[in-house]
Amino acid sequence: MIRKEVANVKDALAGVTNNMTLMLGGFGLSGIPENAIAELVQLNVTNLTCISNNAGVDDFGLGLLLQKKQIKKMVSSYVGENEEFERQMLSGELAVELIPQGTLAERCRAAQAGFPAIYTPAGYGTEVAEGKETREFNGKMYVLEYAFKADFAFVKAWKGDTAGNLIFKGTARNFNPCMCGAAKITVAEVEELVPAGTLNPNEIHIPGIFVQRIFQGAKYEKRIEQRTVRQKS
Amino acid sequence: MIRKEVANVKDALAGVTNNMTLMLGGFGLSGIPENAIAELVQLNVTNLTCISNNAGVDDFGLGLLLQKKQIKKMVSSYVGENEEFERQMLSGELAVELIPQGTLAERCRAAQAGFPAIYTPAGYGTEVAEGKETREFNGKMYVLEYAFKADFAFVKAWKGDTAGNLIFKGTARNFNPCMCGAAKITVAEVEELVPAGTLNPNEIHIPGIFVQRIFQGAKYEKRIEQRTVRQKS
Amino acid sequence: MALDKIGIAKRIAKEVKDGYYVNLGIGIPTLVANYVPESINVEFQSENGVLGMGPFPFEGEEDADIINAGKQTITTLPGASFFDSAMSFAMIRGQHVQLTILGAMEVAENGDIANWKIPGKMVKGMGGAMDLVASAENIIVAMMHTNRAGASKLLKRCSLPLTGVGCVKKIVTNLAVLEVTPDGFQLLERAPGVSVEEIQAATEGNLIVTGTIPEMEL
Amino acid sequence: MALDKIGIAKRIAKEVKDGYYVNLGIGIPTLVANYVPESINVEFQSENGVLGMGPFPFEGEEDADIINAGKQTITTLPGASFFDSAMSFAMIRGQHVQLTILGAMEVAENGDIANWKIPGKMVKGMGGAMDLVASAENIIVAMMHTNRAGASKLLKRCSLPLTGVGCVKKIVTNLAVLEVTPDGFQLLERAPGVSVEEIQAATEGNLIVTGTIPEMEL
Repeated sequence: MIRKEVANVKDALAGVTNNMTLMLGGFGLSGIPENAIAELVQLNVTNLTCISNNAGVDDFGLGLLLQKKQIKKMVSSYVGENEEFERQMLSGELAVELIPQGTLAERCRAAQAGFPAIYTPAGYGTEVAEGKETREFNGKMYVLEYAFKADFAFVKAWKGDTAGNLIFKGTARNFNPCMCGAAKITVAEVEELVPAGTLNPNEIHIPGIFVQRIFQGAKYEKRIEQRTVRQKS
Repeated sequence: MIRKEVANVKDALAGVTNNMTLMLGGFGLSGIPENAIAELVQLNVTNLTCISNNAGVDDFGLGLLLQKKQIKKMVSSYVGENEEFERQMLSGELAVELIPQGTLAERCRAAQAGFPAIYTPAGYGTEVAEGKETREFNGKMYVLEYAFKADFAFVKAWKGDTAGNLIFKGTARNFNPCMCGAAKITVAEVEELVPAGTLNPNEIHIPGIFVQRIFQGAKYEKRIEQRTVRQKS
Repeated sequence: MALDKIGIAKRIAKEVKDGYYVNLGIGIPTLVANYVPESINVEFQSENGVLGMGPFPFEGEEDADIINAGKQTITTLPGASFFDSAMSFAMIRGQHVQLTILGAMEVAENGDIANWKIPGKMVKGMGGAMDLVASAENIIVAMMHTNRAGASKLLKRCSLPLTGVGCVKKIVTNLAVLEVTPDGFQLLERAPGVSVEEIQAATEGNLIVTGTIPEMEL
Repeated sequence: MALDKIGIAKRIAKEVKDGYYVNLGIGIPTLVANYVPESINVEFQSENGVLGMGPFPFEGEEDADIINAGKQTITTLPGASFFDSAMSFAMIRGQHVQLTILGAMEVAENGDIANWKIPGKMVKGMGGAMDLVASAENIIVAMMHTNRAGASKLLKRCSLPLTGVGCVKKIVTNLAVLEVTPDGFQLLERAPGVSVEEIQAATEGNLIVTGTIPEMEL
């Protein structure tokens, strides 16, 4: 068995430097690699290109890096209600490549699975397709989109084992599996790290071969963006 | 909840006719849709095009349809030790399109996921790529391969629920998940059919949206091709 | 009288057919789930990775790991499943989701839609909307007929950056139900008490009125 | 003395490094697993959908649902996982598997390999071999130096339909260890007691002999 566990978040992020391209899992604040993000703030690396569906909120998630101006460019599908993100984008301080959410997922998967590029219908006829190659198949138009190239991928899982196998929970799964193995080094943080052999091989979402380093994360805040509830009648 | 269960294999195969293109899951004899294959023999439909990694063995799996000359064309990656398959192919009775295993899997996934075609390096420079479009990306050559178009996909899972959700077991998973939703109608047979709500939503391999009909299979033989064992010392 | 948001949601709920998998956008579309009759079996997909969405959780039972694409805490119903973003968009791109309901800033008479950006002013991002409109076979737009300044949102051509081209099939607004046809917006139904003239006045694109236009039934 | 199949497997086992994920083809390559030292951590991938393969099961514990790509019943080790065919080839195509060991009918001095078809006579199919050789960064061929008729399998050009072009890096036969270089087959090691002349006589392709060629250590 090939062991992937590292002692802590510091060891997990060894080698991260300025100017790198990073992938970060999560949708909104759900399933984001909280420990890795906190460490990126600590390391104070700058000029980063971040591939992540969102950029957190003003004071959490990738928003923390935006506030410190550590990010040069975001590749995302959604800005939403993140005011600092929108402000930096409109002022031109931050380069932003907005792409369709499914394209984002599949450009990650292409990198993971060794595909150089994919044809997707998303964005055809819009400014997203400007300057890109397009092509007709069976009477429908598609846009050629390339696999991402990234230095590190930071993902967050629910459970993981020392062989790097991962299991995600609920919709905190989102982009995390697609990013595993899609960068030169994939770092997984988990809520519970167990010995190899503990997880059922049939229930593993991402095999350890896609993960280079794994560690037990600490103090998960797991903030909720929109707390919607109903009353018991 | 959208209900997918049908009473039996007859109802599950309603609409299958001569000249259709069928996808069938399984690797060797592991994870093959035994009940659907038996019913195809019963129905005596002919002139079939079958997309399946293998064609069973002489007297089991798709070999049963080969013996009855129900198959016009096989799209597979491996003939192996199936003598009747090899005989019909070499004599020209059977049209055969042999393609790389990973290409087979991904042409299924392309159909499932709405991609018209993919670029894969497999087969470049070989007769598999003859007449096909090729293209260089980052100094490496790729072959353009198209998504399959099939009428029915027959897959076999371990457990399933009435909403069509599927869980596979061990290496009997193989091509089955990739074929779900890759044909106009996907028929899943399962060893154990349970009420919706029984399976953990986090452990489902294929969501029911990719399955149109599901039924509890009967009398699984699950034949072993190469029984290899070691002695207890 | 023009409909409110709930009225629009109620009218759209009637478009949902038995056996449909449905993706609901943020805003008015999310409300549609509340008005689908119980006699109809549907499942709601949210592109962040869940099929079989249920109602909001009871207070105290919220789970940060179980949300919808609007980042709202949700529950799941029997038969639900969770999956990753690649598989979620496989469902959408592969046309396994039968109906997409989403909001819009503008719709053009040729079916173009714009809903993600106002250059220099506002950028929300397209999220999953570009994938949804590029792939869905059946797209219904839920929106107000006019914007806050009173200008029509049903146009000859969209002025804002597009989300998708020629894709919208039907529009339900506070004033009317309209179908996108090769000749323009075919008026199908009026909101209760709203006249054809009022609808015409609020529609910049070509409005086609054929025969008597019935009132919506809600 | 020329090696037997076990000898070839033993020599190849020395090419397996700590931390490698390895895909083993059918035949001699499968035997390699038995000779990797316990001090080295490796995991074996089988393209039908398992990582972390273990030894054959004890008699009576075979499971038809747990096999390798050779259709043999197997077991799994702690840390193993099962996955579908698309993910399996994602591992291979995405170069996450560090080493591929497979058999061949012919290898050419430029690294071409043929191992799936003899036109008009025999067609086994390529299985996963074309994906493996098109993607793996490190490919070792395990085979006999000559075929049953005594003809060389290390050729100037392959005569059979190719499996992949210019992809083989190293060859271990019953006679020798060779590296594929721009100029041809560089002889690295001789089987114990086998002379350079014997190897030369059994090699049709360009054989490069530089200095003294050591005997293999097994």
